[in-house]
Amino acid sequence: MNPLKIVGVALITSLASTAAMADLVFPSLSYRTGAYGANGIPFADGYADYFTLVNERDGGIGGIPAKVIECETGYNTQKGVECYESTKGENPLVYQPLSTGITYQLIPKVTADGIPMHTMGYGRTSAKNGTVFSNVFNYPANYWDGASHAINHILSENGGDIKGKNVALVYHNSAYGKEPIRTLNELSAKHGFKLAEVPVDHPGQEQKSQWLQIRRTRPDYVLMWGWGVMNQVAIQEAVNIGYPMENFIGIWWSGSENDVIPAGAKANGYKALTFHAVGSDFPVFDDIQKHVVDAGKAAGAGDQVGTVLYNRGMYAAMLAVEAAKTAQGIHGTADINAAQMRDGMEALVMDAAKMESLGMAGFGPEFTVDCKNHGGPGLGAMQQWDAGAGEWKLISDFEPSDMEIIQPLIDEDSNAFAEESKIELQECA
Amino acid sequence: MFYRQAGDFKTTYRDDIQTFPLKQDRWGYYIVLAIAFLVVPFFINDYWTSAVMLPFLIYAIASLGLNILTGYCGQVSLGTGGFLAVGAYACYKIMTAFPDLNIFIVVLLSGVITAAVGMLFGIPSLRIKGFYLAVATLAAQFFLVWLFNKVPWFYNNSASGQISAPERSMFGFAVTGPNADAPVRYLFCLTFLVLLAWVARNLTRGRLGRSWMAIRDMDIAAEIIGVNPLKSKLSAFAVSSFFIGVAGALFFSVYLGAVEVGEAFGITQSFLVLFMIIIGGLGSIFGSFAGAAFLVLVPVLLKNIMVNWLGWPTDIAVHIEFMVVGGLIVLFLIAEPHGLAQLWRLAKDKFLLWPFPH
Amino acid sequence: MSPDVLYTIEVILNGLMAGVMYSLVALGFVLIFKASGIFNYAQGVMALFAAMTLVGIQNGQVPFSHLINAIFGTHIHHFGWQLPAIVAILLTVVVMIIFAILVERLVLKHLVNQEPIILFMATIGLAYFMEGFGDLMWGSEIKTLDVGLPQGASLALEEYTLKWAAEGSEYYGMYLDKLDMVAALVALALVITLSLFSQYTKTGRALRAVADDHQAALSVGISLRKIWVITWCIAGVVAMVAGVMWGSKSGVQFSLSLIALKALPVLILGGFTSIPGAIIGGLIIGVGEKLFEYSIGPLIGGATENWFAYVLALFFLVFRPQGLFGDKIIERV
Amino acid sequence: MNYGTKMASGIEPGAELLRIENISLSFGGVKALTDVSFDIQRGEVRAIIGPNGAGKSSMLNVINGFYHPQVGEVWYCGEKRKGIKPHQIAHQGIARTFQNIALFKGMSTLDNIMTGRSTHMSANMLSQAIWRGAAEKEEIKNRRYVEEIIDFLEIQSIRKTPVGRLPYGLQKRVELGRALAAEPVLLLLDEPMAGMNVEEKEDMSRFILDVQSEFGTTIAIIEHDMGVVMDISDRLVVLDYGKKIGDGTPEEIRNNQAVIDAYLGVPHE
Repeated sequence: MNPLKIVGVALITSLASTAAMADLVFPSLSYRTGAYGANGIPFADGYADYFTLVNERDGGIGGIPAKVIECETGYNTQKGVECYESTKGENPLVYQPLSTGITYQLIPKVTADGIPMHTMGYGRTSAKNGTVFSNVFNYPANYWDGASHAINHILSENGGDIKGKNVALVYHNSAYGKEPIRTLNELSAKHGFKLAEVPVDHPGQEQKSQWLQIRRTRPDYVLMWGWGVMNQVAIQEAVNIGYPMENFIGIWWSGSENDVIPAGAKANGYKALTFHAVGSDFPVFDDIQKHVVDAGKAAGAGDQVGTVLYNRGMYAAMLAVEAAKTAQGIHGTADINAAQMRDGMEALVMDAAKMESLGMAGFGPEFTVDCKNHGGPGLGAMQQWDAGAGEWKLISDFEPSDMEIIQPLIDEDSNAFAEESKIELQECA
Repeated sequence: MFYRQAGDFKTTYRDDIQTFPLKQDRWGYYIVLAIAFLVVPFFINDYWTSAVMLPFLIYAIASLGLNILTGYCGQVSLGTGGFLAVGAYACYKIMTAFPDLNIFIVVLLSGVITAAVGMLFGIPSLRIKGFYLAVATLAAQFFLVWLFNKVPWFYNNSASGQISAPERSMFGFAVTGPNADAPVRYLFCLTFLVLLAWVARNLTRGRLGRSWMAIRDMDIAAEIIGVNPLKSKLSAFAVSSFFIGVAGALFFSVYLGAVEVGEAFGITQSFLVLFMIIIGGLGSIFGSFAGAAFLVLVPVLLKNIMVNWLGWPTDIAVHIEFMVVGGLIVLFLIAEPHGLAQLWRLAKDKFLLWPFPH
Repeated sequence: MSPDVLYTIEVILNGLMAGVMYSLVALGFVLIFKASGIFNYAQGVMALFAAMTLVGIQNGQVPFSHLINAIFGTHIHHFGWQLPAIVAILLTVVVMIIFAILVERLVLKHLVNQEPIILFMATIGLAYFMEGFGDLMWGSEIKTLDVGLPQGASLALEEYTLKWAAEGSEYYGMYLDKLDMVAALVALALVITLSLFSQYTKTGRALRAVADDHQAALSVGISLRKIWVITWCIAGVVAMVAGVMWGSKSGVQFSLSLIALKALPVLILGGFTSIPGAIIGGLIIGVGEKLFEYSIGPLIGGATENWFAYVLALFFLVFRPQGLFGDKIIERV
Repeated sequence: MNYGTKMASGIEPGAELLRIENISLSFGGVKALTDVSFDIQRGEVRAIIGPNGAGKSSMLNVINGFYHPQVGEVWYCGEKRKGIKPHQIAHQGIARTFQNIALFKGMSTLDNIMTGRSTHMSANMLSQAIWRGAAEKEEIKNRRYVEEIIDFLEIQSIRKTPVGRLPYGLQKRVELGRALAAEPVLLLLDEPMAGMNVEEKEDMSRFILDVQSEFGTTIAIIEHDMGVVMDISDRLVVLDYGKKIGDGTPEEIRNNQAVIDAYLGVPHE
């Protein structure tokens, strides 16, 4: 112990700020710096801008203004915890940590604190099991869905028969990257393709060995679970070895403009999964332009609007707002708390009419969430890079994943977790 | 006026070699200890525990460990992150393999395992010195991280390679897991820190400590006057790794609750702890505390000032935080290369003489 | 030849190329270490900073625009010009020279005669500072760097080697990245220029004198401070070259600063004080890690490259503690 | 009593304590010592002299095991030495000082001298970690002995000063103290008076003779000041270009033609 600490304690106590209680608080654990900052910025901007739009255009959610508290995590779990602890006193409604590592960290904490967490397309896949993970939601799709979508796409390209085909998985050698392996193994047993695992260590600046290996073995398809610089280098290397881009499929975190642009024209045809639409051809973007960007209230420079990761951040915010509205409806009060928000998320219904009314017709899949299933039906689509036009194009509808394979895996993993952590299962009606 | 050396005579060698020879220092120490154990737990909340106190306590343990190796024995190590990981994964494996074992013992055992691993990676230090050794310890850093990421046994074959700490209690209070209360977690780590700081002090004031410092100051002369370099260096690696292993176990089980090796125990941790001991003061127990406090507090403080007070965008705040921390490091090195501990010592010397400067 | 042999050759060749890229970073370390005994951890961040500056100048980005906009509520981002690569490179060199002068004035001057570890820590502090400063100045999004370097497989080589494989076997020709080849040429040119510079110019000779013996150099009237500025300038330019090469590959972004970690094992292998050591060390590491990943990697789960170089260097050091070309350590009492 | 004293307990004063037999040592082709033989008797002051580069320091380094000669044998207490490390040799009761002061700069005078007691301390790591009890008792016991040395060398006032801050003469004295703390059987002094003025040299000579008479320590000394050497030593060995050119009492050496030539610089044929 030392006196310094005491002084510090005194100093910072005086600094801890308090938010106005009246607002609906949505913390944004963003990362605009560090090795993954380039990907974190557009997402955080989209997330913030949509709340700004709701405040400016609609006067808030059910009349109460939404407040976004940004906290920089730098994709670092320690800072993530600090952010969580520093914001949880402000009555936050839902956390969106945008990092699989931080998600794992927060799952026990949010459950203990009764705050819901939405991990959209990342995090712990088996959190889909709502009976075990009462406060964690991962709709509309998760990694295992993604793995299945990718294989489904390959199946459809090959008339349903991929026996003997070689598929390589290039993945970020971390919790995130390893997520799809188990599913892919099951799928390979079912469909008879061969899976080769090709790990790439953080940060992934140098992937020559991996791509020489791919060049040598010539897999029919390459799947990628990458993030940050790994994506750019992988796509560049794929271009370099002349790998057919249309057989190269990334997960939704490997499919932003950032990832393909450095590789130039030859990245044309690269595919990536997604669970929302691309581009800015939706009425909601006109509203954003009018109420947010032109009003000088955009979180970023405004030039990211319509890019993949911006759209994803905006989509996440939209889902949060809709869940809040649902919660307000259920509990008959506009001033909801975290527990009520959780109920709203659990009863969330995203149908075509609702999206239409938001100016986002067809922007995401239609889905519903219920007590048992916190992940929705797991619909996903395929997008493809058009280098000439410099934009992504959706090339499929939102299609289901192979739940026959995935559901047992989810049950197994979530039950193991429940056992290990002695979790009381949530009663579902 | 009351802080005086004069009149405080020592009549036995035992009095002369005690940790705080000055009566005032001794009382100060008891008071700080009493506040830390008896007062702070009643005021501490989740934010304070998770954002400030736990990182400070745990990094202080790690700093003590690295300071023994680098500050006292002169062996620069950049493998701290890897050894923290050994502590964390040892803790996880023991926790899950023996669910009934007391968590206190689990943490100690994690330290012992880390000590063994540390000694293994310390063997090259018998031939390699200086920067070459520093870079060589990076081999431990990268290899260990790779190993824990690659071998599923270490994370009990979980789908993603994340390890999560199950709930364990002591005296009926949950120490780990989501239901552990802030004061309990704080006190658990504090107990370890106080115990280990006491051990560090004892080890460094006796024969072992002198043999470490002798190796640091002039290894050849030390060997010629009878210090066994093999034993000294390896014991420094062992003790240091024990401390760091305990820190790693606490880091995982009490502080974060779930970790992923590459992310939580990367090279940045190695640098961070090295910074702490250099800013705090090499070869100083107090310095380890001061350095850890400084580097845990300054970023939190800066962030609070810039984001919460001034309302700046978070990314600008982080960029400026980097600049300020980097700038402060350079500034400190220029102003006082021997760290905060030396500044503290100078201040105390001034105070001892006050109000008569000569 | 059987394809397996050809594959092995291919791996070795690509390893050599990767090694050259490592050497480029290591070279900057060696230059500064030789002249001032400083282990400059900031070398990686310097490469990032130089590359960011290059892209920023080339695309006419307004420095600190983010900060300015945040403070004044303005919306400025670009000057609206697009400079030719060569002009941008020259301007970047000027920036790096200013940087070197500032480092000497503000940091090094005050740390003369400190222990190596203190100087080392100071450069880490410097690295932190520049990380924040660079991002603040140019923003932290990914920037595409294009100074007209070729990229992609060399098709000519691929076709030429196609017939080497035994009849009927599956082989697609030898693969070499054009960018890597350019990097190798640039590295070669750089090393030749540096050696000519240190052999035949007065400043170069002064540099060597300082590297040999600080005191002696001082006593014959060489200004140590001037020498330090010059070495940091050269290291800055080397960092820029490394930044351009690596940046062309992956875009300019934060991760570029982590290439310093790739250069460290090269340094211990080659010795901190030897330029040929940096080159040959780089080549050994490049070939070693690629071959290991190719042959042993699949057996133990791959992704071995992060640690292999360090473990190789460690084993090497146990037998030769001063590195491949380092000055022999003589112990005396 | 530690291992070293025990080992030498059977050697009477005047009997052979250490014998150097046909030692040859070279570094990569450069010969430092060639076929040197001599002995040191228990209780005597034995000087090793010779011009610069004669191999004197190399000789001491051979005796305390830092250099390993290519040819020849070292006998100590009647035992032939076989490939042991310098710190083991220290445990056999051989201590030394260095030509260029080799103190531990970051430590205080007291700690430096206490380090010299390493060979007398054996508390294990666990008891040191706990401190109260065995470790503390051992520390205090040894501290008492060290205080005696501090008194003997008259350096009480600098007890807690970091040695880096001491003037040269005092540093030399602390170094002597560190060597004495080991209670050595054989003490090797490498130019203990280099760079000292006459007064300091007198002090140092007095200390050396006191050590010999009070503790019965055998001393091997390298010294350039011929006046001092002839005064304090019982026997001398003279080396030149790594070869022994003279061996005997001060009187004999004074009359040895080869020695006189070497010192006057008569060219070698």
